[in-house]
Amino acid sequence: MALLEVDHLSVTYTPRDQPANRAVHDVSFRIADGEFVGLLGESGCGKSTLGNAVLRLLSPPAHITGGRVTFDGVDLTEADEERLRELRWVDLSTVFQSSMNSLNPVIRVEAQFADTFAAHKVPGDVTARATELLELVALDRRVLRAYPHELSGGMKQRVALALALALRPKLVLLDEPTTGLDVVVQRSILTRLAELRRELGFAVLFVSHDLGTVLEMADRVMVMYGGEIVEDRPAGEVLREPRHPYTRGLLGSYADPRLPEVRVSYIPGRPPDLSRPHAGCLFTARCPHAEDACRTTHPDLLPDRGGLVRCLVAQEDRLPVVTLGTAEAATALGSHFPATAGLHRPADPADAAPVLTVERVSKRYTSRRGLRTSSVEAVRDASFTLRPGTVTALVGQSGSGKSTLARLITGVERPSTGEVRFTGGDGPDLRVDRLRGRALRDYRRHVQMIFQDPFSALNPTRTIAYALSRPLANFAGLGGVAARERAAQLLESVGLAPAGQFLDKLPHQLSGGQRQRVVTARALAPEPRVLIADEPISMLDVSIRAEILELLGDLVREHRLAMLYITHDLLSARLLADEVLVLNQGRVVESGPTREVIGAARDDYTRLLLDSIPNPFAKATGRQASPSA
Amino acid sequence: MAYFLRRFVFFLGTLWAAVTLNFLIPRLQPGDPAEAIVSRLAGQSESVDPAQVQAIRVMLGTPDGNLFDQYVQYLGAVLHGDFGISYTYFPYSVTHMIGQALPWTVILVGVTQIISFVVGTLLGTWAAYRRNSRVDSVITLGSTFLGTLPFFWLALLLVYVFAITLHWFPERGGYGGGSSPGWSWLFISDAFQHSVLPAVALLITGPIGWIIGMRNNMVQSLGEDHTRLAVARGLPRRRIALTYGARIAILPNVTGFAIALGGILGGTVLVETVFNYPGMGRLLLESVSSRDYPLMQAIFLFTTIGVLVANFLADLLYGFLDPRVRKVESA
Amino acid sequence: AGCTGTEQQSGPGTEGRIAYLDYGDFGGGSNPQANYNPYLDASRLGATEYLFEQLVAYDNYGCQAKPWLATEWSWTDPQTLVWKLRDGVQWNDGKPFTADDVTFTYDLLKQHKALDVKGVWRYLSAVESTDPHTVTMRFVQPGAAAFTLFSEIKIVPKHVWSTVADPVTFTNAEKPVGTGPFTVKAFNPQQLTLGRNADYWQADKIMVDELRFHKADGGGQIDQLKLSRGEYDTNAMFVPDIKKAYVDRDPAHNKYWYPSGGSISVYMNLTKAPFDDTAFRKALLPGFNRQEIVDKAQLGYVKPASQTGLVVPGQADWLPKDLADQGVIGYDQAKADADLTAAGYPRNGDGKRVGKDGKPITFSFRVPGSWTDWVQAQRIIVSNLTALGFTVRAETPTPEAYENDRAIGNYDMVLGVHGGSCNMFRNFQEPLASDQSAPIGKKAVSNFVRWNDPHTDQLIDTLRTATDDAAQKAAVADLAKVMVEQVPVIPLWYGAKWFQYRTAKAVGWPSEENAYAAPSDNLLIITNLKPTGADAK
Amino acid sequence: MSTPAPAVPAPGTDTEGVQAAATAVARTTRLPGWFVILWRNRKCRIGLLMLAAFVLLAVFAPLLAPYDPHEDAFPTSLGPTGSHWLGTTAQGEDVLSQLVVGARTSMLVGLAAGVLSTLIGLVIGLTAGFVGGWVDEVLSFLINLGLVVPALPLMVTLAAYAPVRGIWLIIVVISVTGWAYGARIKRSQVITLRTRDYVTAARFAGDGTARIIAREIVPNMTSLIVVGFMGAALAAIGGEAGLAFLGLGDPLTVSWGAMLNQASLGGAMLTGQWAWLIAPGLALSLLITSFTLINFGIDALSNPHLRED
Ligand SMILES: Nc1ncnc2c1ncn2[C@@H]1O[C@H](COP(=O)(O)OP(=O)(O)OP(=O)(O)O)[C@@H](O)[C@H]1O
Ligand SMILES: Nc1ncnc2c1ncn2[C@@H]1O[C@H](COP(=O)(O)OP(=O)(O)OP(=O)(O)O)[C@@H](O)[C@H]1O
Ligand SMILES: [Mg+2]
Ligand SMILES: [Mg+2]
Repeated sequence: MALLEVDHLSVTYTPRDQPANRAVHDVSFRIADGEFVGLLGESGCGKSTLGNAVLRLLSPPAHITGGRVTFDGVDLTEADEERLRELRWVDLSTVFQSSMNSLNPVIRVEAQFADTFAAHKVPGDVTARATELLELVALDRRVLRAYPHELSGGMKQRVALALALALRPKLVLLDEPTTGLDVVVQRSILTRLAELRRELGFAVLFVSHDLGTVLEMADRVMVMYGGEIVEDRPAGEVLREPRHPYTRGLLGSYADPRLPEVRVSYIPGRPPDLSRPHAGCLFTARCPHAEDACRTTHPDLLPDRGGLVRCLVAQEDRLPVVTLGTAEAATALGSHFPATAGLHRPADPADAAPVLTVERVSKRYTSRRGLRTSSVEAVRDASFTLRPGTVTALVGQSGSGKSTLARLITGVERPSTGEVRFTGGDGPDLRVDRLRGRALRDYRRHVQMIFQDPFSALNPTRTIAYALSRPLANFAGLGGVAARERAAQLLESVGLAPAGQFLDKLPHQLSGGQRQRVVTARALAPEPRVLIADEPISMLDVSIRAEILELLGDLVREHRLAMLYITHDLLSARLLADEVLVLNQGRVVESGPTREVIGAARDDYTRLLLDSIPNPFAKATGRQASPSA
Repeated sequence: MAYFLRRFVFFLGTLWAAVTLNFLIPRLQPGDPAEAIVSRLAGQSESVDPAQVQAIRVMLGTPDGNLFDQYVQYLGAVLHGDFGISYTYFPYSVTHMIGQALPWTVILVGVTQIISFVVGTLLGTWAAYRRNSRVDSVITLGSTFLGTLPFFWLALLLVYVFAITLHWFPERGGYGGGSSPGWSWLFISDAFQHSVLPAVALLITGPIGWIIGMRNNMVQSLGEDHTRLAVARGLPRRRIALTYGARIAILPNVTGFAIALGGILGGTVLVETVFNYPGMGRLLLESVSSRDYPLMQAIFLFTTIGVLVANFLADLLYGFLDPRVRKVESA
Repeated sequence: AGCTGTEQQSGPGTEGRIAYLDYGDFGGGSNPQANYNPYLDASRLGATEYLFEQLVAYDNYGCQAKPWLATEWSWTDPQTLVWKLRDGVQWNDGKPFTADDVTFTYDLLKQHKALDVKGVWRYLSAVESTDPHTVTMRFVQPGAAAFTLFSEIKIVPKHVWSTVADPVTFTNAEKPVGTGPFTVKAFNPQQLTLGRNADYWQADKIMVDELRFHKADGGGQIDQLKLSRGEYDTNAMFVPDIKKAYVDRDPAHNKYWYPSGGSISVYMNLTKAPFDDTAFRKALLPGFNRQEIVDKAQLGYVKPASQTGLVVPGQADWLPKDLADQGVIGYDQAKADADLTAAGYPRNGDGKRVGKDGKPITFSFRVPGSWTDWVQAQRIIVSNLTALGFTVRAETPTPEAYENDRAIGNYDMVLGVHGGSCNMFRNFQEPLASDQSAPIGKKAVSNFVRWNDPHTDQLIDTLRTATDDAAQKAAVADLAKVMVEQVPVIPLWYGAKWFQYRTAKAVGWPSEENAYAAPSDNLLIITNLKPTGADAK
Repeated sequence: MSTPAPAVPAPGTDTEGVQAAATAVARTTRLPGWFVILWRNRKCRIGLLMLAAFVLLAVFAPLLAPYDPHEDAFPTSLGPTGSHWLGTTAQGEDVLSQLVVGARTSMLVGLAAGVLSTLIGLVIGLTAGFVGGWVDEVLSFLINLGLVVPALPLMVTLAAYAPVRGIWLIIVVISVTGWAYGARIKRSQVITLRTRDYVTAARFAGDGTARIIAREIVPNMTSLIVVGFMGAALAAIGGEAGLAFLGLGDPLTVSWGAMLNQASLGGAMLTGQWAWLIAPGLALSLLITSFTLINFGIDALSNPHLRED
């Protein structure tokens, strides 16, 4: 008997004002003791919903409309609250996708550990155990004394992760636990996770958009599309020969950023609208191999070459064969899809005059508790410029001060020392660090920001249409129907279609990736001169990532936008950015053209970053990833 | 340290402004103390003897100088803690009168406020935790219904039923006519019996605000992600309700409570009037209606200081309870 | 209240006396403090009425002076009065009461203006004792008019008060020494207990061992309930529907008597048109439905007032001879209507009454908003006036604002109280004497209507100086005529003196049938009370 | 490189049907969204109906009242009878008529003063908390002053000097003396809200402070505001009665508070006229209870998560 057995599970959202949405449909799978299962899928395809259903944490209007979840012999769909409570965390723990918000804001981190131990009557010294757990996720023990709001996004995620492992559960459900983490930390954590898993033998269901990591870590990979599992097979097999066209599309969107030539493709089209009945295969509309039968017959998930696949064409073995595991894999795979994101570059942007100059900026946070004060130097003496038509990537460890820098540039906070000058306006240069009131507002007509945490960047009481209409009304003078149409266009452009379906939704009715795209759309609405994008694609699947990157790239080139692109994802930096800045502990340790920095890093820290990038293809083919091309 | 200094200066500024208002407002009221006293003595259907007004004016000592001189004098006196002699209780000093009334109010109102707050918060928590259940309805509706019964009406009913009809409790006053105030056991038990009905009246009407406030805030905080994670972590229901829901929801109520506590120095006019309770509220009402400036001013000063200090503490406490508002300063 | 632990059985007291009687409020504000200084009217406790005595005890109903500490008195001339003091009176500390105490008392008031609440030194020039039982008072002017004032000054013991540093702030809280029938037995702010003074000079008349006064509650409702349940032997408060609420509960014992107090009158601002026109005012007289006010607004407790300013029937023998219905004017709207038209104030086409200038007459009518019975009366008055074609704005300011505006003459029409006392001079001087008036904008002492008439002033002066009865009666009758003919104010009803009593324990309370004293004449009443059943013997 | 949306259906083509269904019920019924949300909650619905009944009662009071409330030609102190369902007062007025007409005043005072003081408190509290800096210092100073200013004599003074007395004066007096508490509470709440990302985001969207407060912050504080409003309304209705008690009211208008006051002054308890005594108190309680019932629906307004059950 497997540890977790999910049988024909269906989950439907039945909101009052919108049509019912079959977010999870007839899903069946099993996870054995100690197994590491990856779950891939398009943003909004139902991964988090599935996870919540397994944990019995669905809240209205979501309902399990069919099927069963059996964990360790206990039927979770039937179990009463008390039974569940005993199981939870001891046997079954999780990291939410919104893990940045999942810590109690008014109690210290340590107390949240203490809570957990106490709830399950775990004896022993809380501090010692918590410290140990934090070390596991590469956090200093000082974090124990901190309140959640004093931590950076990535730090909060790590705390959540540490918390999930606190009771050594049998199954951990990780819903994008590392979106906010840089590759180095991510890697060390995942390595540690793997070690622990070997030691303790717990099973993991790992939801992530980080294809590289999933493929490298997972024993088995499940791919979801439109609320269904479309493919389920061992990771190695997936790499060698993905059988579902959607899986192939996903793999085509991935590449190793260290390679000299990086090309990715994406799957054009939009996911199916699950509120409507569909005949046939859900992927048909976007499938390059679709046949007539696909349009009428709904395929079943059937055994196929050592795994399971839900594709008529594959099941009848009419799929073209591709050989994976080579550097050309992406190209090969991508060739089946019409759109490829090659991201060409204009000649040389370096000579354009900067629109924004950051000069010797430092930022120190002082927090007071009673009479004691403590301070953190989040940014130290950073200098750089942003130029029109150029993307500058800002990479660096979690907590290295990236978001802080973004806040300084946009005037949300003021630097302790140093200057930020905006020279892109029509008038004279602006000292951003001195702006207030009206001037600041005018400045933001030109400078927009995509927030790191899409869960807190959208007002829970306001519809998407409202969020998008504000910049349109304020900066473009659009109102009423015109604004709504433009908002719909913006949503379409970030891959949220049909837009009408999203406009009247509230943030909590969206998946993480969907929210992230709304936040992006909002930042693009005023057609800014400078765009600060703080991890804008961390919650998106690779395909949509590629698409959004292309959108951003086009904007930069065509509208001569200057962009500061904050990311942990070096692949996207490689694809999008002209220059790279590497931040370490608040200091810019390396900067230069993307190719140079990634190709020939001088700084130790940069090299460490590059070394940490997973290369599943290499594993599949037995080749070692090469740090340099 | 600079922060505290600033707050303190701010506190003093407010205090000064309040003290000034306390001086001005009574004097802006029409009517003069001597006339007020005489017409109170004469009652409604008798004419007033001007000679009596004259004599009382002499007795109280007409305030000398113009308003400004009086103000300067008043400030000086306040600084020295000298509040003068009460007009209504001549020749007893204001300090004496307040000293007598204050303990009654502080004990009765203080205790019931604290109980109301605790009970209200707990019930509100419970109602929110069982949102939309029968418990919720019973608590919320029941408390509203009881809590919004007009106070003096409710108090009269209580007196009628429990004191006049059933004779379970004395009908009014802080203690019996036959006992002599002091620290004797007899007196304390007597005082306790006398406080039961006013306390019950206060407790019936007291918790509603806290209940509704708590419930609403907590329903909100229970909807947040961290509560969901707490559920996932298998924390006991009670623990979630308390540390996750209530701990956050209680924050706005804390301010309210501090202010309410600060306000008790001024007493509750209605309770004390209906129950003839010998506290500050009744004294205040009396001083206002008889233009007893010295007494009025002193009571206001006490109330002002009470509220301001409570406010100040609430600020500090809030910062302690809600780490999110702790000021983060750029250095 | 069965919780005080010190309660005595309500059985008979010693020697056939009543063990105790429960009285109502005892003054001193809501949180009374021990204060037995008889001159601090504002803050003293009710006990002082029973602790100290005066030369004469006035029956304020029949306006009779009863010998008390003085046995007789005589005017040797209009400016000299000689008192004979009672023999055998003792202070309750055993010291004898002498003429020295009397002169000391009056001198005390002379020295301390703050204590002279009756203003007796406006009239007095000296008080001397010629022997231990004789006191002579000299006046700066004929003193008869002030008799009620100076004869009722509480006499205090010289041997105690002469040692007091500041009599103005002296509370006399420890064992107050007086000549009265009772002494302070116990006090706390809730209850004041007086014990019988066994050595009282007429101790044989005091048939009560103990008086217990109970602090009243703020609203009065609880006291009303307690009264209706028979928990007070006497009280003096307003009770709505007294018959149903009190008398009917125990018709054999529960009684009330509400003698009339001062007149409550319409005050018109006589400096303004049309109120400055006598014909106008006179025409108004039958326009008010006094009976309805009495029935509705005053619950029938009082009587319609006589236009003379005198209280009838109590003061009926002061009335001028040829007066119909003792000067009480009935409601006759038609007559008022006709009279007004005749006086030059016809109605216009809309039925509005117009002034001499041809414009409709509009004015405001104010009463203090918190005096609910007056507000009720206001409603009736306004409807009476509206029926006559006037446009009247009913306004209800706060009592303070009302008093202030009235004093400075900033009003059109208001209600006011005057008269009703045993001092005829004061009854007329206060509302009508020109020396009590002031120009508009200045505070008038008590002549708020600003009646300024030499003839009236002269009559009032006669009243002040006349020591013989006939001259006084003549002056009062003339003043009553002024009231009827020139209508300076329009009395509507008499204020009531509330008085409830119970005959379960004691009998001999003043009443309509046995009106030997007004309800407030404490000394007269306490010496008249007998245990119930004692009559029968 | 092609445009990234080859397969994107334009809004309104093949998704027409979905669109129609997806638009909120609110949109098709043309009712404001908040109302629909409130209406869905059963308890809230009952509360809304009760409130509506009270409002109708108030609006049509002159038509519904059997007699003129001041008509005092009836026998005094009657118990409930056929022609006077709730009896008569000590002055011989019909209690039922007073109750019906009194609904007007009490509702007006409660709602108007509640709204006014909530509004003042909201504007000042939110501005102080949100804007911070010296604005906060100044406004906090005002708030603190408002908290400590002695309300009772201020009322006396205001009432005494007001050129016109009447219901609006009472409303103003109650609002002016009662806003500070709410302001204080709202200020501290907004301090925790103002640092949320979505507020910063709204700034980026170019919204001004006023709009951010009104549209981003206020919706998240609905329950706090509603509770504040309920408290203020309750205090206002009680305050009106209290003012009548102190002689500062307008004795010429009929209100529940004044009725209560008169009933207790008029010895309703003494003469056993329970109907006179209980009716206004009960009516008052029911009015406020209707607010509480509505409050059950308010939760869903400020917390969308709760809209679904
Ligand atoms: N409000 C604050 N008070 C105190 N310290 C803060 C505050 N905000 C950020 N910090 C600290 O500043 C440092 C940099 O934080 P920042 O959010 O800029 O990191 P980051 O590079 O964006 O990290 P991540 O990739 O995890 O989002 C961290 O150590 C963090 O703890
Ligand atoms: N409360 C809700 N009401 C209605 N629809 C909802 C609600 N919550 C989520 N959905 C919809 O359900 C679908 C699945 O959401 P889910 O959060 O499971 O996606 P996901 O696969 O986790 O996506 P992501 O990778 O972006 O987080 C989405 O289309 C989303 O819009
Ligand atoms: Mg998700
Ligand atoms: Mg960050």
